[in-house]
Amino acid sequence: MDFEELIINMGPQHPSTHGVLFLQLKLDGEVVVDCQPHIGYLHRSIEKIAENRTLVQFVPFTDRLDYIASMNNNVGFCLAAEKLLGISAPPRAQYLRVIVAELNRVASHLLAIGTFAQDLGAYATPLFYALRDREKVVQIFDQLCGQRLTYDYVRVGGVSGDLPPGVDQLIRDFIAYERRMLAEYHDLLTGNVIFCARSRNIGVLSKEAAVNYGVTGTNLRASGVAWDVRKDEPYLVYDKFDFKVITGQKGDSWDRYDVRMREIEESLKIIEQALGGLPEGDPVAKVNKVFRLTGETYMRTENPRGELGFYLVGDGGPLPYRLKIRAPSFSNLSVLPYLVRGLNISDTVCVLGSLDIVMGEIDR
Amino acid sequence: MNYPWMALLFLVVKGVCILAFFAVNAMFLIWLERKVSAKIQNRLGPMVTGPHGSLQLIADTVKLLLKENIVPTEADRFVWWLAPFFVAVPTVAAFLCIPFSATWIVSDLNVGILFICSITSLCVLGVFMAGWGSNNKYSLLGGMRSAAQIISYEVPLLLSVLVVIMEAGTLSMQGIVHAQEVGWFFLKPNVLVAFLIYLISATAEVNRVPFDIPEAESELVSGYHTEYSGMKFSMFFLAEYANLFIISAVAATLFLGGWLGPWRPSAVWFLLKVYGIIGFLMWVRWTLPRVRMDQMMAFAWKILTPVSLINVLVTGWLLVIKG
Amino acid sequence: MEQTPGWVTLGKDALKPVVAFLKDGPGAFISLHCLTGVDRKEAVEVVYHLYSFEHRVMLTIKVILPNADLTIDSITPLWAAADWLEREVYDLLGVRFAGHPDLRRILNPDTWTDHPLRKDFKMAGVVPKPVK
Amino acid sequence: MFTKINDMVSGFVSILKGLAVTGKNMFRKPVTIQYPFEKPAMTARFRGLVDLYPEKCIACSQCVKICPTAALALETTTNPQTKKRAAAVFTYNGELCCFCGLCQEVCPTAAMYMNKCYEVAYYAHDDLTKIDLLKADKYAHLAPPKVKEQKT
Repeated sequence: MDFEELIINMGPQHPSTHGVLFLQLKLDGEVVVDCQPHIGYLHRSIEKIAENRTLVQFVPFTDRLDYIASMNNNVGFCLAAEKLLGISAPPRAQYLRVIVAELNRVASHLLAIGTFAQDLGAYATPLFYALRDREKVVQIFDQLCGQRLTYDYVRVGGVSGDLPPGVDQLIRDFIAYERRMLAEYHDLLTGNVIFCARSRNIGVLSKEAAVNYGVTGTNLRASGVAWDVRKDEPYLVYDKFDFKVITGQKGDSWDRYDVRMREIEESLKIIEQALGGLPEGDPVAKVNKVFRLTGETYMRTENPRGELGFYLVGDGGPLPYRLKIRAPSFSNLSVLPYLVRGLNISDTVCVLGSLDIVMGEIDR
Repeated sequence: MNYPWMALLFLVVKGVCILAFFAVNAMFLIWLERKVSAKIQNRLGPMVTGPHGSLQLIADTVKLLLKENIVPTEADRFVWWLAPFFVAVPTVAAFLCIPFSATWIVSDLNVGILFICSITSLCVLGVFMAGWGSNNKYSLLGGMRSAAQIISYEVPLLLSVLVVIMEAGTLSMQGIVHAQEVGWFFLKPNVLVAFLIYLISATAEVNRVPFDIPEAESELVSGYHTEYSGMKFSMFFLAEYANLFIISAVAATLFLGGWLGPWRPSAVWFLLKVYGIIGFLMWVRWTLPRVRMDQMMAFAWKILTPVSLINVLVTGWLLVIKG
Repeated sequence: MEQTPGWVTLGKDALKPVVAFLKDGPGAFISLHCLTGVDRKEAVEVVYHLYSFEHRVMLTIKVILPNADLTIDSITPLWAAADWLEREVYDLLGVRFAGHPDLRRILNPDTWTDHPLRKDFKMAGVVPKPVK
Repeated sequence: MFTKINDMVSGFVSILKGLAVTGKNMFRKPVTIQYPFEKPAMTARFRGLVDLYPEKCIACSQCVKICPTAALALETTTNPQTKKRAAAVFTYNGELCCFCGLCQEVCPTAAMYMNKCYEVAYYAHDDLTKIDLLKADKYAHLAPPKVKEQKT
């Protein structure tokens, strides 16, 4: 008998490739022999665009990198710019940035959990619950900056607007609400026998491999490396808050899910503390300032998906000479072929979902 | 009076009734599923066409009927065209032996339950034909998964049905219902176990979550019916919901006393039980994730089959003791 | 903790042995955090950001490649993370990494011929005027 | 999947727990609305289409300079008597706009603002790419959205 490997083209249009990812799977029966990701379907050359925009003009483009966590991108870019310019935002703006970044982390993790469950075949229900809860965050952002997805809220040297009246109460309500809802997620997914059977011991990423592949963020922590930029290289005012760095034990898909679940709780804690200690002052930054960029800097921040780095080079003019965006999903995705070799199609989808990638950031 | 003529006329009327029920029931179930899922997910569901979207099913049907029938160029035409019929026809045929009430049954075969079990198993042939004929890798994987799944779950399914047959001492559907006049079967512990096994394996048999592996949207796009559109797709769709009705109806008849109830009309009792089971299966569908292929096979062969074998043994032993 | 303010410039032949030492030596720079390139018109800088979890230090290494010879040793054998990052630098800046197992374009289509992040790349379409 | 009896039992219980969660949610109020018939109120800071009070505009072209996507184009005329500049042609390309709100922030006279229109639909491509900001009724055909009252 003659056996032949089956090559299956998963994507760019496929229900569970999280955007326009194209995976070329070589199958032996249903077992993946080789996996070749092809990326670039969403390439907009944002790094080139950055060379033709001033810092203020570029902030809206950072929204379009990791569109699930726009606030974190805003914060990361503005911090990189401020580091290069040697300025810092007023304290109130720093606190507001922490609040919005953590709120967006909660929203992003919720969506990651929802889509992961969807990839495991839980028909849309966890995803809808996640979207329902994320909607509350989105509505807070809508009041805060007037948009629901591409916020453009954080500015170089501050933020675009102060907290409108009533919004701090909305955030407090959300924290209380989300804590109640997390218990439901735990009941629905965390202990569920099918969910565990599908995700435990699937796609185990060892500590060494995770570091070697440049995996960062929740995926790295799930592998057992207690590394969080917020804790270990604090930026903004993260050193003033009390929170834990969550780690997993094995680095399997379930651990990656679990780390996200527990990080939501930590983020809620941070938001609560930041709201409590919000200093007075004017956080709003003028937008029509012209900055001269000289020298170069590298700034990384902890995004929901991993470490987002901006390598900003100036040549004395108002435009960046070069901007490299070190996208966390890019490195996180590059580990996929290593993880899925030997698993079957269902597990491939599970591993991909647990890595939580966003194509807007990978392709840039 | 020409009796053979009358008999033929009756047969035609019954056939038309069954076909009408087949279609209307499937449409109702689709609407119900959409509403149940919406409720569970804190959504509204279909609301626009008719009160609470109750006419949505008609709009959907018209849409499906008017859709273009796209045939993939590389498809195995003959197999591809035949597949939907292989799925739909056995499903309609299975309705023949379902007792809606003491008198409402098209044909009370004396091997009724055997007939239903065997004719619904034919569906797998259609599913595999669809998977093969589409000449699509996703469909092929879906078809192969389906074949493996249905064949393995047939065993615990039949073994759990066997328990009821032993208790009732008959294969006729009406006979089984009458045997429950003294007490519904699921009240007996051994039959309760059989009931659970039946529900699990029947869910697998009709490819519903958590055993919807052949369709597995997040993996195989749509599985075996990826390439189907229009009327052909709707035949798969109708058959899916008709199958759901059949397994629930069989469960209601075998374990929950069929049309038996405290007062008349008995068909209402039957439908109440059936839609209750369907509602429960929908609830399960919108809650649980999907199991993996190998896990599912292991579950069938390592857990369900041994347990149902032991159950059959225990039932036989109990019957011998009772004499 | 402050990240390193400056950088180290290495010759292109020295790069691979030096980073291999940095990785396995007492510095324990086990993480290749970022790998990128900057087009300096007459030359291309390849920039490596190495990180040591043990010492909490980020080290920036630069290798300056003249336009005439844009080749450098690949460090993919040392870090799997370098695989895609080197492909990206090749795709966007045209630097060739000798010894890379699979040096293909990663973001642009395979049929693309130019390297978009080079300063002499001709852009089509709308480019707003920079602020004076 | 199941190795021991107590695994089986706890697995069964976990499934029941999940069913309880979805069952509970079945009786919650839906969070969605029947969109085209029922519309959400826009927040006070909502950034819809770019709009202009022509009488306030001093044609300083700051908005044109700051726009990251070059969606605005302004041609000015100078009044020979008063030496005041005024906008002669002011077009807005709704297709390029990324709704970042920089133009309204940069405007010194608050002439430029973003209205609350979010249902942007045009029959002709040019209608969207060449919106004349100086015309008073430029968005007349778009439904005016509701605006949420700001709590004080």
